[in-house]
Amino acid sequence: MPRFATVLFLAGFAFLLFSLTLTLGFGEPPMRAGQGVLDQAVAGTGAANAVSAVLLGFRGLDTLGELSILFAAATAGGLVLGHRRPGGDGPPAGAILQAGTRLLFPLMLVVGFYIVLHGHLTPGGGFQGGVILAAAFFLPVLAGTGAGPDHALLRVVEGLAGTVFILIGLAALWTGGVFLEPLLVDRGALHELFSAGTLPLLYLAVGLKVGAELAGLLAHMARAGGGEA
Amino acid sequence: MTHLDLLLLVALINLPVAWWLAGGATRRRLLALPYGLMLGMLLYMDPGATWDSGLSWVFLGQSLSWRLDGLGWFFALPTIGAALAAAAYSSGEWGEDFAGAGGSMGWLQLALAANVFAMLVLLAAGDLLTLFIGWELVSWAGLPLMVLAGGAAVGAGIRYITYAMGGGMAVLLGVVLVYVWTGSLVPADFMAVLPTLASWQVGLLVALFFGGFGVKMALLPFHLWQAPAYGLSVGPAAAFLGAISSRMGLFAMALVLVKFITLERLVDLTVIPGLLDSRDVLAWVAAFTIILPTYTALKQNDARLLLAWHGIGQGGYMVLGLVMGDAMGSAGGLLHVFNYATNQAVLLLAVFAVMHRTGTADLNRMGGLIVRMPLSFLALLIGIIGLAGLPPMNGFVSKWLVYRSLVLEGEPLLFLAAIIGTLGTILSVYKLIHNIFLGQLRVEHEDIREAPWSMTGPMLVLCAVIVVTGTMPGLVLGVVADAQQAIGLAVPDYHLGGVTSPAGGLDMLWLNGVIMAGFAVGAVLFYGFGGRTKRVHQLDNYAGGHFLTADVRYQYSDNFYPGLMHHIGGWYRGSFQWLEGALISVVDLLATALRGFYHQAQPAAWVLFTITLGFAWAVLP
Amino acid sequence: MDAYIGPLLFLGAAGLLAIGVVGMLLSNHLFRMVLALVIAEAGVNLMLVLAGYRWDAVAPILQPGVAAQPMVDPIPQALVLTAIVIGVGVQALALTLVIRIREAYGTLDMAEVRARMEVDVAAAGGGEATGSRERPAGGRPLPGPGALPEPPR
Amino acid sequence: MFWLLLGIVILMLTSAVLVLVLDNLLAALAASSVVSLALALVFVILRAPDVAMTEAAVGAGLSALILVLALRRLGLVGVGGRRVGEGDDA
Amino acid sequence: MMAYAVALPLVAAFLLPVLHNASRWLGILVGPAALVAVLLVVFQSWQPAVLPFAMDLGGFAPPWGITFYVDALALLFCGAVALMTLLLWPRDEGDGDADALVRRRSLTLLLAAAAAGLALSGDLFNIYVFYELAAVASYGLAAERGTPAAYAAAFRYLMLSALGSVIALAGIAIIYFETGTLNLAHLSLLAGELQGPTGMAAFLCLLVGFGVKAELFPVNAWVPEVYGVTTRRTAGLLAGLVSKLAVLVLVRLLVLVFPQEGLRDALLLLGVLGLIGGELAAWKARDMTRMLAFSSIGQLGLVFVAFSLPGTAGLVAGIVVAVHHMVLKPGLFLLAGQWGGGLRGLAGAARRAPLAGLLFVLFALSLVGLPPLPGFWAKFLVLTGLAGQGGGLGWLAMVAILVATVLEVSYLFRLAGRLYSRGDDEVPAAATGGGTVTAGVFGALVVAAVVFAPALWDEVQDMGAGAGDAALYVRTVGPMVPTMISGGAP
Repeated sequence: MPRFATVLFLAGFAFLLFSLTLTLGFGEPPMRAGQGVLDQAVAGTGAANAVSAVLLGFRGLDTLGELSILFAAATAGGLVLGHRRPGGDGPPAGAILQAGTRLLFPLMLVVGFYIVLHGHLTPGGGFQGGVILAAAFFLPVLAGTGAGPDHALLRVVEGLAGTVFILIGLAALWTGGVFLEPLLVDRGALHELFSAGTLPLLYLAVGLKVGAELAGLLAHMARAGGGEA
Repeated sequence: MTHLDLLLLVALINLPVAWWLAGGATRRRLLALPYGLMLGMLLYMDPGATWDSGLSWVFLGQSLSWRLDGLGWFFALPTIGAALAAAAYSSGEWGEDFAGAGGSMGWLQLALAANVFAMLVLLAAGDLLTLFIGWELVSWAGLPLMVLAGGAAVGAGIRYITYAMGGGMAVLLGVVLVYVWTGSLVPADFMAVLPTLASWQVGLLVALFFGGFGVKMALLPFHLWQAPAYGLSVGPAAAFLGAISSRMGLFAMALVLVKFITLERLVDLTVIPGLLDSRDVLAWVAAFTIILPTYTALKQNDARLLLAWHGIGQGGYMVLGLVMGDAMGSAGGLLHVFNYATNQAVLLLAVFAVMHRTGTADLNRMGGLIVRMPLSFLALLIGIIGLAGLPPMNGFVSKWLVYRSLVLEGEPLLFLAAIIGTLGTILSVYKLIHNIFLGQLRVEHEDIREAPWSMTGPMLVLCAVIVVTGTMPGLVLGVVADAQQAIGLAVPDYHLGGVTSPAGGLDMLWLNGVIMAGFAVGAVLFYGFGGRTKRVHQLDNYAGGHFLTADVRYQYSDNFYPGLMHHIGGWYRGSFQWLEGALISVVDLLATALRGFYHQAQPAAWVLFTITLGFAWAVLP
Repeated sequence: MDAYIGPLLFLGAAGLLAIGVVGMLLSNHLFRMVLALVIAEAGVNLMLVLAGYRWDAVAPILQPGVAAQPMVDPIPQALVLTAIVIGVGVQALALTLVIRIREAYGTLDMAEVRARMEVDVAAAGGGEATGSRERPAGGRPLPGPGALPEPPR
Repeated sequence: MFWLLLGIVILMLTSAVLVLVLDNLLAALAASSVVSLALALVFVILRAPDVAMTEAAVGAGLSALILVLALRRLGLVGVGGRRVGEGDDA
Repeated sequence: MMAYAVALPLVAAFLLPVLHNASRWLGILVGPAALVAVLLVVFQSWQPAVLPFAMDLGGFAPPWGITFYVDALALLFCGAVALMTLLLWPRDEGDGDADALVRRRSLTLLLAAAAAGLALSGDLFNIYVFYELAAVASYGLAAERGTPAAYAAAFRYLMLSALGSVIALAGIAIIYFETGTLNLAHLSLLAGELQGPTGMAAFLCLLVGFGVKAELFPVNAWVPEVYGVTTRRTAGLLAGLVSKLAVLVLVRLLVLVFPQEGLRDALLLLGVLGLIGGELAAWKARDMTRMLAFSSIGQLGLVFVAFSLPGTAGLVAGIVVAVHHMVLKPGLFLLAGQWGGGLRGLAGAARRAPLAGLLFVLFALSLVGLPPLPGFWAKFLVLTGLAGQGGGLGWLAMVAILVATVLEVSYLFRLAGRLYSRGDDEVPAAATGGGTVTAGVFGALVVAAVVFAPALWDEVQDMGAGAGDAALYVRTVGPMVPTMISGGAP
């Protein structure tokens, strides 16, 4: 009976939501805030990618919050799974896989950092790059070649990266601006790597933090619990 | 620092002082002192005047102020008096035994002091908000006094506070409604607006206030809590509670219903056209409150509970007299507060004195104590005569005034109800005195001694008060007249011995003189002309020609008044108990259902249900 | 047919949301509940992106040497990026909890987990096992006639 | 354009339904990756390359990785993707 | 300056694991130090002359950037966040797991940062982000005990809350569709566009979504489960603090963007249901923790009822009720943590710990509303507001509040009677200490509220008037570019 009620209500919900969305104007957004952001993106942040400008400039606080959420999730995950020494888990990988891993690791590292650092110019940025960095560090675990990322190191990286993000924000405060204000926006030309002031620096912090966070989470997931449920 | 402030301050300082005094055996002897001081201060203040407090401030847009007028003064007198008696009672041997048995004298005295303070705050209320503050303080202050005894008293206390808060919430709603409808809680302001309110509004206010205050008065159907809550408490606490605590309800009723809303307005509110107005409803509630609890008292086998049940019934007389509203009726109702307080205090103190000595309050396990505890017997005798409303004690005066008013106002049915109640009172108090003091002494009570002076002293002083105010009711009627004036009622034509009225007055000086003369003649006849008495040992007696040995006890208390009980037994079906139980069951059922809600398999479904209903509500016109 | 693109995409978003919700509510399997949550989040993300779409615009990235054109609203896109990452965090946390529940209770069936949990919670509270209709500890707050001692006879 | 989108949406919704009904959890997981990839395609069409990239990397990649690891932890699939655990849906 | 209220706890949370490894004392001190610093910042900012003011984070004018709106109400809650977190700072449970302790402290700091963000933020999506941060941190804290039941309860809580978040995000999407902006002040100017059913639906989405954490009926079934399995400190933090901030967010939305009468009625109805439902369930509860959890649901219902009143009166009443509950409930939870156990085992507990017993009675009396205590004024304000508003729902709410009070008395003093009964059968676990002292601080706050009542009252009235003034909010955040208001894409 509750299942039936749930299905009934769900059908009602879907129908009402759909009919509600039909009254929304698709394709012609009011862009009350959006247009201004587009107009100011370059002048305000120096980033060619308006999405990056929004993420790190206009709505930098959201990004900080998001990093915090990842940090919270990783911390909570660590709290739940506990801190256990990794045992030997999984069968050892074959030589080819091990070799491939060694080859792939620097490659992924490079790609990851590239994506992170070009976030203000092209699609991509700290998150996407961070994911790749995490994968790179996590690769040895998958391949079963090693212990994977060092936990202590990860903690230091994630802690410092987050702090750096905030400190860059506070730096603006101390130099007379407001929290999270982009600095040194006018240095460097548009479309160049070294442009957009502190933005790439922020993205670097984001990328490192996301990478460390996710790698930690993945490692926890892979290791803790000991495999034997 | 006005006089009232000083009085309140002393009452407040008494809290730590009482706590400290209760701490040591020698210090305890001084426990009554603060109350004596307060009584002196009160007597110094003229009841005919209005005593303002210097304290007053504006908070939440409300002005809070305190002032003591004739009505408050009149209620303050028995309050402090009862506390004085209770403190004195507990200051000697009783207190030592209580402390020795693991009881906390400190808490007892602190709670007593807190009660007095709270009651004074209530009695000095200058507006509806301070009235409610005082009301709540009084309600809560009563709780520790009740639960001190532990055990079953805790259950009774929790039941009390649940009832009391129900009443308190009704009062709060009434206060809020007065504020919203009239824009003020200051009497002078809202009394100007009250006459313009619609009938339903006034009717609701009357219902809320009468119901709310009625809970404290234990008016039907809210009476179940009182007897165990008062009766099961420890001695001095029970005496104090029984004497005055629930009368705070009458004070508030007199203030709000009689003074603020006025009885004329009550008469205007028709409940059944041509037959019943709201004042009649109030009167009939009072009448039933007289009858039912009184006959419940008749059935009790615990002396404390018997008296406590009477307390409920006697409250009915007060309300009945008050809502009559004429000079005699209201004077009788208010006077009964004082008289009943003295009676009940004496009775409970005596019963607890007996209990102190015998260790039981069970009426079926005592008897014949008259020779062991003559002073307690005397106190109890005077108390029950007063409680039953017989001359020459003061209870007669107030009841006579109420009867007289009922007759004069043309309420024969109510008069009949009051008489029936008095009949039940007489029957049950006879049971009380008989089962405790008359009949055969039980073997285990062979070595009982009279209670110590610290306990009999307060009893005897109160007895003196009963006799004196019974003979010279004018002493109290003067104060009653001030109280009546304070709430805008007519004042009877009183003198030292009673009242005079065209329809027939009462002069207790004369009446008591005749009674005393009658007794004197009887005594002379008895002792002078052949009155033959022979003193025998209590265990050596005959009954109906049958010799009773010590093991066959002369006791017929187990089945007291069998004929009467046979006839009225059908009425004791406990329908109010059933009502209370049903209410609890309903709440229980709802609560169980709600617990079910919080124990469901998939709580997240409610997010979906809610938002879907919300969407439907928003989208569908 | 372009006029139907909007409704189609809305249908997709609402459909994903509804399917996700149905999975969260009707599945009894903890792991599948997490999967369903991911789908529901995807539906809402799609809805957010739709909020910024313009018919006549290009992606909000300035290309070197290309004249300025109308661009789609970048704000919803930034919001969605944030929401996606938040979703992953929540999802990972949920999975760690699932792992632990499986270890502790040896089951992934919601009904069973719940039953076990209720017993544990009640035990932690010091109460007895729930589910029965017994009275609350300490008796009813208002003692009935039986709770007060009958005056001794 | 409409027909393309129609196809993608149908694919997306079908996969989403499959996630719920497939017995094999690994297959369900794969279906959820398909949902993410289809969604990423929609994002590309909606001129949101950043979002599309993230959805692909996170939704189809990282999220799937986490889920697989969790499945492995739960003992529901072996290292090689073979199911070893007991039944799934109750 | 107020950015520190968010930034400092975040930095402390990020650095806590690192510093803990570096130096034990640094690890212990950094969290409290950050919170104390936040308190100082709040005190420093509390200058009536400059309040309210707005901060454009990142230096971008509204509506492009994110705005922090700092008024007395926001400052009050920021201060409360720091203070409560300090008082309820996770203690060493003595299980020797230093790593877990560091993580719990990190999560608590993140919770504090999120709560401060919720109080300050003037941007809808930013609120969502902080709400999610608070949610994720509280999932972790819900599972902190590490018992199987804790994991299960945390998972169920997560699912419920995540569904709520999804719904809330859908609401934000709808609002963005309609208005193209997220700034609350900007939305306030555009409130006319959200008058229709779409706007109502959007608000209901947000109500249900944020209502999960605000313990709104009927999306609060997680409450008894989670409070039953966490440490009492966390329960106090969630019940006392986090729920109020979710309410605050809803109130801001109601005041600024959704002034519709119907929505207030919806809030009132849900509040009444929560009030009665919570109190009834608490009446039937078998252990102290869950009794408090249900009672918390009931109190939050009262908070919703209070805030549903129109105008300044409603805000003032709501603030008083909310702050009152914020002080009481953690105190009660601490006492419950002290005593633990079911009702049966509590017999005589107060006799062994007299101070704790007195505190319990004080809290219970204030919760019930004994006149000089703040609980009475709170109830009085709500009741006068409801009576003034009238209407069938208003009367229903009044009766509900009064009945709920009687129920409250009944179960709280049933427990008190148990605490003071002569314990004979079993002796509960020894008092862990610490809890009583902290509860004593809360008790002192209650007493202080009585002593300083008139001054506090003036402050609260100003606070309510300021928070209820949508025009002031817009003026403070503004000036918006005119075209932004008339709007329309090119």
